[in-house]
Order: sequence, then structure tokens, then C-alpha cells
Amino acid sequence: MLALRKFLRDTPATIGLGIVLACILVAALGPCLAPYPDDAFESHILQRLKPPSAEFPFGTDNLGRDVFSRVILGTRYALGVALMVVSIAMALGVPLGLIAGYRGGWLSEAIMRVTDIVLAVPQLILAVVLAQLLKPSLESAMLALAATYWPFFCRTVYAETRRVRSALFVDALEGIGASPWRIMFLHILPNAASPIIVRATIGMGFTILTAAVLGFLGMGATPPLPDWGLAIAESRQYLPESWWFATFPGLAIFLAVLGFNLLGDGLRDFVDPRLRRSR
Amino acid sequence: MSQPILTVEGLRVSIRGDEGAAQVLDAIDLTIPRGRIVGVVGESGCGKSTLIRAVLGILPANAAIERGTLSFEGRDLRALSGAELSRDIRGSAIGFIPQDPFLALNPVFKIGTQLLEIMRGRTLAGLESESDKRTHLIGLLRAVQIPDPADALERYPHQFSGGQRQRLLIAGALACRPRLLVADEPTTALDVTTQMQILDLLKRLVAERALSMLFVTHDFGVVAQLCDEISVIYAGQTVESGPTAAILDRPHHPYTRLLIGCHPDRAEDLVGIPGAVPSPRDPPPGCRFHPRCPERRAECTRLPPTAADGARRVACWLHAAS
Amino acid sequence: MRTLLLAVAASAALTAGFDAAPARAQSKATTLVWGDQLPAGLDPHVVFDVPMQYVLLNVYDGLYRYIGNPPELKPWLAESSSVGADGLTWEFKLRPGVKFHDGSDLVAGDVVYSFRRVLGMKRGPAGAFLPVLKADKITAPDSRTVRFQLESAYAPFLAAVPLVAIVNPRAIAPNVKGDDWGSAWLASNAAGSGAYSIDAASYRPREALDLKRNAGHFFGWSDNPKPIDLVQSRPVQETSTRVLALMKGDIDSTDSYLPTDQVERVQKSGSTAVAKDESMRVFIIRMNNKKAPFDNVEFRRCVSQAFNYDGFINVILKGYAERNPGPMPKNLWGAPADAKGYRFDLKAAKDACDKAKAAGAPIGREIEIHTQSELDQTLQAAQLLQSDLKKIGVNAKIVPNQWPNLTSSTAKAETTPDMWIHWISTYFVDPENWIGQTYDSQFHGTWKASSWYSNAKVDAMLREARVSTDQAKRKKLYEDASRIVIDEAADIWVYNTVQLRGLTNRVAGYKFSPVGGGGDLRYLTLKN
Amino acid sequence: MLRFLVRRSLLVLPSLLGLLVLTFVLMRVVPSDPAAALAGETASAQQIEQIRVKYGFDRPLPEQFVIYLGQMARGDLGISVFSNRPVAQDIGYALPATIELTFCALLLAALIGIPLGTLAAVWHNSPLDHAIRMLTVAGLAVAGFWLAIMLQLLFAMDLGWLPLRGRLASTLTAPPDISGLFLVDSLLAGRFDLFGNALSHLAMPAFTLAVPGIATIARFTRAGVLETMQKDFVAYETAVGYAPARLVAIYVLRNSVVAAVTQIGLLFGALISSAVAVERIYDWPGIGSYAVTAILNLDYNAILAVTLTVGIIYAVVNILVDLAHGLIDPRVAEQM
Repeated sequence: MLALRKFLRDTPATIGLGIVLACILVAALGPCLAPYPDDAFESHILQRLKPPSAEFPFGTDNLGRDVFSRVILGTRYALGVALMVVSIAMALGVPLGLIAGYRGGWLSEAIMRVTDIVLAVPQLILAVVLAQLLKPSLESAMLALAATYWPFFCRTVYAETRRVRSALFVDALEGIGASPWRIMFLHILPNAASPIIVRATIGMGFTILTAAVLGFLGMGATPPLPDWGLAIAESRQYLPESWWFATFPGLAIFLAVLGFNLLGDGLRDFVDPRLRRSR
Repeated sequence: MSQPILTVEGLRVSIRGDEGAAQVLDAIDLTIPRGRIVGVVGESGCGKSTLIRAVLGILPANAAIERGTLSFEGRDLRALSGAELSRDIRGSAIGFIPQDPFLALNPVFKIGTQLLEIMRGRTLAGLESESDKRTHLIGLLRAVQIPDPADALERYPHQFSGGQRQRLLIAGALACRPRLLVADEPTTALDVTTQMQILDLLKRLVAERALSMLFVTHDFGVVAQLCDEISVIYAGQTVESGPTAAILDRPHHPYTRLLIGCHPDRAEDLVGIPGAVPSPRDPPPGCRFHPRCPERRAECTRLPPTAADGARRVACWLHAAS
Repeated sequence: MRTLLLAVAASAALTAGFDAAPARAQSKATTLVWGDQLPAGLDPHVVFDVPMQYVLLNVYDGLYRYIGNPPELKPWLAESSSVGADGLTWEFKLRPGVKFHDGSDLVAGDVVYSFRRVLGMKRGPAGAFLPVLKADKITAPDSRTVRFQLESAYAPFLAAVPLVAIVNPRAIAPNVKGDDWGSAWLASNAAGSGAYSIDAASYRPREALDLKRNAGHFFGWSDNPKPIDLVQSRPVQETSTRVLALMKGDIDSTDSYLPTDQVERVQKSGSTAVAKDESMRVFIIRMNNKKAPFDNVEFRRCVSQAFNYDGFINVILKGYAERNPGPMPKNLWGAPADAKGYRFDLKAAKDACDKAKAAGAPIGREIEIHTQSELDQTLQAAQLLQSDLKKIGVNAKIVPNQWPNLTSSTAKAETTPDMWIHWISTYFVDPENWIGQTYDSQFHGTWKASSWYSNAKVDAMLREARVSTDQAKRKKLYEDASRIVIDEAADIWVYNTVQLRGLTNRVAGYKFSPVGGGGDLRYLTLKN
Repeated sequence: MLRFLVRRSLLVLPSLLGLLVLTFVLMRVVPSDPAAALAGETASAQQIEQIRVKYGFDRPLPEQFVIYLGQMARGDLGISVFSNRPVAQDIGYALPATIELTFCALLLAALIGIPLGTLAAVWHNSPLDHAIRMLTVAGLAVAGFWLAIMLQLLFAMDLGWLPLRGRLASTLTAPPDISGLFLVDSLLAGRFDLFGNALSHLAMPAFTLAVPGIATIARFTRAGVLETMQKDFVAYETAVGYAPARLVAIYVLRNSVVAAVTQIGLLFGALISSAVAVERIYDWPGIGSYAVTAILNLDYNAILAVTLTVGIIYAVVNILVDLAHGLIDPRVAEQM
């Protein structure tokens, strides 16, 4: 509780937390909040490209769907994708990092070399190739992003494990006959939790952005999903007349990523006071 | 006697922190006569560094001089602006020698660059051009006994030993031909032999160049070797001052006496001082030493008057009457 | 730090001062800037697609050429042609005195080389000839005569002849590497005789190509007193950017597929206009007739009536398309004039669906509609269809895909998508290009026949038409075959394209043909 | 120094080889058929089969890879399915465009980010600091492709200040190809008009790419400056009267940019990623838009070559970053 109060003193981080909570709420209640929840999949071509009005606060898109509803409904996909990607990447990267950091030897070498290989090109390039080869769909995009993001977790956990391992108590635990798995998951992992949480939070924002790029390139979410990046891609040829079509999904991406970044920053300062801003 | 080069009277400095203000300095009196070396002695945390910062006008932003005078060659330092201090006082009229030669030099610049920067933007007679300044520096490096001075200017700090770096810093302090040197425990970080050489060097330079020096230390041995006069500080208050020999010989203030007693060279049997330096945030009233003083009296909770006896001054109720 | 700030300020000032305007002014008056796509490589025998027509028409010549709209097949390098009564032997008589850009004479041997090169590389336009023509059956009895001896009668042969650019073997020979027929070299160079020659030094793939007028072109320039001497091709990759560039005056022409939503805006701007020409390019939603429930004719009729043709054409495309009820472009001979096709009628669709259901068709299955993700219209059509299908209880899923993926998936019926959307453009102007290659079951496994439609009666009709030399008979056969295919709802035919090209007002003389989409530069002039 | 370079380069090789294997395997195990892609639209099944044999797609995967490596060793990256040109030649056009763009973006990011970060640190916790901080967080949250579209509409269409697309005005012809960098080549040719025109075309795309870079560099510079300000030598330099502005801008900053420079290595990855979408929007004929074209067309050789090229540039940039550390800090240089 005290920690929370201390955290809340950091205004930008609190704003971030607020945005993230709001996003989660919107994602959870999407269909109840959206004025036209069916517009996720239904088109009404007769009312296409209407400017914002009381009826359609963000206007309508090229198929006559309410942009406001689609932005709201899109939150679920954006967050869902990011959550899936980060979870899969964590599920892969954390254990691998733990093993590589704890075990040493050829296994560690092998894991870290593979990590190096994946990190040898910018993430998006590999993700784009992968997403395309797997046939474009939201699932492929998630898989591609996760498959290229786990090394970041692996690196983080590896470094932490190395650090903690050299601390005396691991030797002591081994001395009293604790199993390596037990040591890794019960003793080392909790010590590495804070950097993992920070990495995951920042990864959420990053993934929302990257997934939007994939959607924009037509290699991610598939129509008629109310994906934000896809909406911007679809909106391009109606610009600048139908400015609302591109603007609002763009703002949604911006706000969501901003929220996670602010929160991640705040968390990092919180767990790693070396980079404390106030000092 | 001519006007002292530096006079500090009744100086009080407080620092605002998260939990209220703290009077780091409370009642500091200090006089440095021209041509003399005055040692300021005190334990760590007694406010020595703050005193130096106050003199150089580089107190941190959350610190403020609440009262007292700071007068350099008759000029009121408190009246000068930041820009004036930076241009006319720091580095130019008052040279500064820092405590730790290993940390005080900028690791990524050449020695020459750093020393020239001190002279930058200052008018020094006969040193208009860059090459004049360079020649001047080479002369200084020779004076502080740096081998191959011209080459030294082109090297980086990490390529020098600690003693050499301290010599470089001394050269830096002398670069603008200051009248006063302020040295902040310049030998603490060095080994004993180097320490001796540096002290000798300082003493000689001060004599040759007719300088005055404020020398801050916690080490009575160093003071005895170097200083003409001593000023003892405890918890932000000047407790005693006077000629070195007299004080060492016959300390008046109980704190001075105990401090000398702590020094391995001076004391017959080592006695520590019981208790700890009080927090400046919540200092005891009156003489700040009285909670630890073996000879404390009832009136010690009031600020003691300063009694003068010739060159000697002491702030203690024990001596208030005499 | 101050120097840094100064540098930033200075560079900002510099940048603002150097806008494109002054640089443009000097050469603008006499130069046309063409913003349409360039083909990926310049070798006309390797790539055969719509952008290649620009190179084909301007840099190269063929034996025959399609001119005008509707296109007429006219002798070009050939003066005349003749075909034996068996339909197997074709002879072409060349014009005298035609010269390549390097000044050498274009003779019958060069035509033989060009056709053999196409057959040898087996790429681009080769598909039209490989089944009926062997390399050693192309001969030059004399320097002005070329003879083709076909393996089997093939009525559309003449219609396909313009596909082949006649290249200069003497220019290519020094650049041949191994068995590549010089194609690596020809991908960035040219060896033609056309109305324009390329400035190879200006060529930057995807970026720039300068074309210079060939004053000595065999056709002469009497039909255009003020031709354009220099044409700078500056392809703009993205549709939206291309429109903006046209309106800004950076380019004089877009491609000929201007999004219909942009037409009004381009027309309104005052300095630009839109050329609108009905083409021969059928928008088609394929159904995999071998996969249930599409193997049920009632289900296909159901889906055919669930597409909102009017909404798509009049609202989404703003009327810039012509409803085309059958597989043939309705402005081509062989399309039955009386065919009505299907109308959007959800009730009728539902009835048809119920019939299909009664017959055991698994209409509850989620069907996949594959689109081409670069082409917005395919997405829009799919979304529209999906939305209406949902109302009659049919669930569809949209799968964006790419051309190479799609065409390789059509090799087998099992891998061919339930539905996919594309256009059939004018590769050559003959019904064979549309109904012939799409609904004759012998073409199963190619993307054109990807509905896997098979009807023995239709097969027989199309095969008869393919070998017949009697035009009237062919027309009748194609019309009858069309009626059957339409009745059986083999696919959903939506519209025949109205091609839209944005042009700046200073461009005059624009002449459209479905082949090449109006990219033939020899007719153009610049007003000042 | 030379030994350092050699050692670093050798260390990179295994990763690059691994990357090549990875991409190669990916390309070959997916369902789409390279032979069909190569054969083109009008190909028959028989044509496709012939192409499969001709290009060796029917052989076992390891054999194909060995053949590919052999070709690559000879500098032959294969023929592009899409353009029928040698891939190496296509990359030769695309790479300089991207290098020019990303280098200018990095430069811009540093030129704006470092002063911003320094200002924020000097006046930390002031309203200026908070403003800069919000700006930098926002800069990291904005999607490059969206920003590109918005800037285009504003600066090219509405205000008409900057060109819309491309590397040069459409009527201009590129300077003689020496480095492939228009800025350099135009100067070498003495064509200041081309230089200015190329610069004006660079402005918007470079800025778009620079935005997240500005944010990152500003943040790390700020942290670095704050950390350095705590150092003893800064206290010393203040005490000996260094002019405050010079103290910060020169003596503090050089010690503080190490962290920011390290970021440039990572930033470059983000830049290339961002370039994939941004180059398309600005019609910049670089490696990013080439990559998209290659991927959309399943242009196998081109995809392999692009991945490898990007891997190599990435490695080179990281080595350059290490060298830059040496330039900044003599102690690091001595260990090289």
C-alpha cells in the first residue's frame, strides 16, 4: 500500500496507469460501450464516409461503419494481441533465459547464440517476413511478433540470473540439496521479477505499435477486424477529405502506447532508482 | 597589519531538504591574513566542505546563506552575482585544489584542454594568445614538478598517477595567478610519502608566489606541518582559532583538546570522543558540542561568547570570563 | 550547444529555400512526367503484365497492334498475314525499311529470334504459345517473310501475336550470360524499334526512366504534329501518394486505376482531369466449384444473388464501372447481348440457399474469401459480400492474400480458396482470353480456371471455337457457352472496368485502348 | 584498433550465418511455391515444373543452401523473381537511399535530442523538464506511418513547403552514381541545385524517422547529464570557474552522451523497422520499400538478400557505435 502511494506520487506514471486501466476497461466492455457494436463486421455502404456528427462522433468509414465504435472495439484486439505476444514471448524467453543463466555450458551457449541470431536483424523485418510466409492473419502476426520478441526477455532474464546466481545463497541452496528447477523458479525468478515486469509493460506498448505497422502493411489483422493500423491503411485513399477516418485510429494507437510507456517508465524508476528522474 | 585577504563572520548556511531545513553552518568566524596559511580543522560532517562552497559561491541550489559576512579583499562576496563570481573570483582570484585527484579531473578531456579552460575568458597580463597561455601552463607544470610538461598537456588524466594528478590540479589552481588558494583536504586520497611531497610543494609555492591559503583538513598532523594558523570547527561552529603552535601546545576548547588527543602522532594515549556529531537538522542549543563535552555546564545551552586573547580566539563558556 | 542550434536553424532555412519549384520550371514546358507504374524489369519477354504494356507499346513494336477502343487488331511491323485453310500455317509479310534504335534493319530473322526467345525462356507471354508452337517451327523463308507452323489449329493465334515484342538480337548477343538469353541485361536496357527509345543511364528501377522520341520510327509522326520529345517516367508506388502528386503537379499522369473516390477531387482541382474509358477487364469473384457447398449450383446461385451489385458499382465505385453479367466483357464480340445475369436479391438468395440446404449442401461451414491485400477493391467487395451473406446465415471469413500465393494455391482444387477475387484483364483481345481459358476444364490448375468448373458440353463448345476459322460460328459458340456458364453461376461476375486515369490539363491527345490502358505515348502532346 | 575491428567482425559472422540459415529455412518450408512465383501469371503447370528443376527447388534443402552459399561467396545473390535483375544490383540502388535517409534521421535525432535532453537535465524538475519529458514520451508513442501521412498532408499538400515524395523532383535526373547518396553525389558533381532539392526531399522522411530517435536520445542524454552532474569533476570545474554554459555543453555533455550513443545502435534497428512503412508512404526507393515489395511478391532471393543486408548494416552500425565510444572516451579507446 505504501509502495502504491509512493508510486502514485509520480504524476506521469499515474497518468499512464490511468490510461492503461481505461484501455482495459474499454477493451473489456467494448461491445457495451460502442454505439454500433455490429459495425465490427457489418457494412452500410449507403452512409459511407460521413463526417463526425452526433450520430457518429468519429464519422463513418469507407464501408459506412461507425469509426467511434470500431475504435472502441479495436481496443480489445490491440490489447489482446499485445498481451498474447508478450505472454508467449515471456513463456519462451523467461525459462530459456533462466536455464541459460543458471546452467552455463553448451546449452547456455546454444540458447544465447540463437538469441543473438534473432537479434541480429531489427525485429520488424523478421516479423514481416514471418507474418507474410505464415499467410497474413492476426494469428500469424501474433506468432511472428512473439517469435521475434522472446529474445528480449531471454536477455533480460539471463543477465538477472547471472547476477543472482553469483550471490551466495544459491550455493547455499545447492548445498542443502534443493533441485535446480526449484532454485530457478522459486528463488531466482522472483528476484528477476521487476525487470521482467518492466520489460513486459514496455513491450506491451511496443507491440501495439508494431502490430499496427503490420496491420498497416496488410500483413497483420485482416478485414473486417476493427484493427487500428488496418483502418489507417484503408483510410489513406480517402485523405484528406475524410480526415476522421485516419485521425481517430491514429490517436487511439498513440494513446494506448503512451499509456503503457508512461507506466513502464514509472515502474522502471520505481524498481531501479538509479535512473530516478527526481535526482 | 594590513587588511586580511578573507574574512568570514558569523556565517550561517542552511540547506533545505525533504524533511525541513538544516543549519549546516551556524556560527563560523574565519580570518585569513595575507601571506598566511590557515588550516580549518574538523571531523567529517562538521561543515568544512560547505564552508569552502560558501567561500567559492557554489552552494547547491537548495542552500542559502542566512546571515553573516563573506569578504574577500574587502569585497562583499555575497553581493556579487553568479556571473561575477564565476568570472572574477572562482579560479581567477581564488584558486581551488580539490580533495580527490582521482575523481576531480574530467576523464575524457586532455589535461591541456582542461587547464586552458580555467584561463578561458579571463584577462591575464601578458597572456593574450593561446600559445602564451600554453607556455604559461608549461611553466606551471614545471613548477609543480611534472616531468615533460609539454607532453603532459596532451595526455589524459588516467595516464597520470595520483600524486601527479594532484600536482596538475595545483597547477590548475595557480593558472590564473590567484591571490588565495583554497585546498579541500588535498592529500587525503594519497599515500603518505606523496602526501609529504605535495605539502612541501604547496608550502614552497605559497611562499614563492606570496599567496595566502585556506587549507581544510581533519588531520592535525598535516596542519602542524603546513599551517601558520588554525581554526577548529565543530558542527558548523568555529570553536577555536589561533596560531598553530599555540593551539597544538595548549588547546583551550575541550573539543580541540579531545581532537588532538585522537591523533596518533600527538596523543600519548589515544582517546576517542564519546557520542556522535549531532544532526544539523536538529542541533543541540547553544554550544553544539556540549552533549559530548566532558566539562559541560548549565550555561552551555546558550551560545558561548567568543573570547579573544591576542591572536587566539575561543568560543567556550569555560573561557568566557577570562 | 549554440553551434548546434545554429546548424539546425541554418539547415532548416536551407531546406525551405530549396523547394522543388524552381528546378521544375526550367524543363517542365516540353517534358511529360509519367507517374504510372513501370514494370519490375524491362525485358518484355520475361514480365508480362499491365505496366509492361507501357514499355511494349512505346519502346518495342510487334507484328500486329491493338489500336483504339474497342480495340482493333491492325498490322504493325507486318504488312499482312495469311493463314492456311487448315488453320495451322501462318505467314506474315514484314514492312520494308524498319530500323531498330541502333540503326540496324529489322528483318524476318529478328522476328524468328524474338519468338524463339519467348518460347525458350518460358516466361511472361510464353503461356499463350507453348501449347501450339515449337521453336523450330518458326522460320524465315526470306528476309521479309516469317512462317509459323502450329501444332494444332488455334484461332486466337493472331490475337496473341501482339504480345511478343520484336527485339534486336544484335544488341542482345554481347550480353548473353549462360542460358539467360541476355535477360539480366535486357531487364535494365532495351533493344527495340519503338516510337521511343530509353535512356538507359537514367534508369533507376522503381524510380526513374527517361524515354526519348525516336524521330525515325517506321510509322512516322504525321498523325501527331507536336509529339513529346522527352517523357520522364517517375513511377509513384502508392496509390494515395500518386493522386497527391498529380494534384501537386509533380506528375502529369497517374495509372489508369484511379480510385473512384478520388475522381471528383481530381476533377475539381482545376488543373487536372480524369479520362474515363470502358475497358475490357472483368471483376470476378471466384467460387471453387469442386468444394462443398459450392459444388451445389443452388448455393452458387444463392451467393450470386447475395452480392449487392448496384451498391458496389454505384455507391462504392460511384458509378465508374459497367455491370457485366457474364464472363466476357460485354463490349467484346461473343458476349451474349441478352444475358441478364444475377441481381442482388437477398430473398431469392435465401430461397436458393434453402434449396441447397435441402439437397444436403453444408452451408453452415465458414467459407473463406481471399482478397489481394494491395488492391482495396477486392477487400471492399469481400466485406460487402460477407456482410450480406451474414444476413442470410452464411458465415464468411476474409483472408487477405497475395497474387503469387493465390496463383500457386490454384494448382489443385483442394488448395484453391473457396472464393477469391481478381480481375481478368486483356492479355489478348479474343474470347479465348476470358471464357475460353476460364471455363474449359483442360485449363484446370491454372489461376484463370480456378473455379474448377467442368461441363462437358461447354468444353466441347469452347474447343470447337478455339480451332475454327469461321468468325460467325465462333461468336455463336461463345454466346451459347456464356449462357450456360451464367445459368450455372460458375462465378460471380461483377463489372467491366471503366479505367480512370488522372491527367494534368496540359496533356492532350490521350487515346485509350484496353490493351496498354492508354499508355501509348505517341498520340500525346503538351498544351502550354 | 585494427585488431578490435577484425575481432568484432569475426564475432558477428556466426550470427549472420545463423540468420541466413533461419531465413532460408523459413523461405523453403512455407506453403507458397517459389517456382510458381518465378513462372509468372500466364504460366502453365508444366512451365512451373520446368522452372522448379532449373532453379533446383526440387533438390534437398541442405543442398540448396550449400549452392546458395557458394553463389553468395562469389557475390551472386541470385536473380530477383520479380524484376529479373540480379538482386545485388537492386540492393545496390536501394541501400544508399536508405543509408542516406537513416543517417540523416540519426543526425537529426542527435541534433535535436541532445540539446533537448541537456536542457531538461540542467533545469530538471522545472516545467521545461516536464514539457520535454512529455514530448519525448509522446515521440515514442506515435506510429511512424501515421505521422508520415499527417506530415505529408500538412507540409506538402496544405502548406506546400516541402515536396511530397521521392528523392528528387520528378523532372530532375539523379546525379552521376558515385556513392549512391544523392547529397554526396550532387556535391561531387558540383550541382548545388540537386543538393538542395535532394535535401528538401529528405526533410520530411528523415524527420518522421527521427521522432522516436529524438525521444530516446533526449531521455538518455538527460539521464546521462544528471548522472554526470553529480560527479566530482563537475564540482571541481565549477569551483575553478568554468563558464557554466561551456561546462554543460562541452565538459558535462561529452561524459554524458555515452549512454545516448549506445542507444543509437538500438535505435538504428527501430529506424529500419520504421523505414519499412515510412519509405512506402514517402515513395522513398530504399531497402524498406524494397523489402515490402520483395515480401509481397515472395521474391525469395530478394528476401534473403534484404535480411542479410539489414543484418550486416545493423552489425556495422553497432561496431561504429563501439568506435564512437572510443572517440568519446580515451580510456575505452585504449582497450580497443
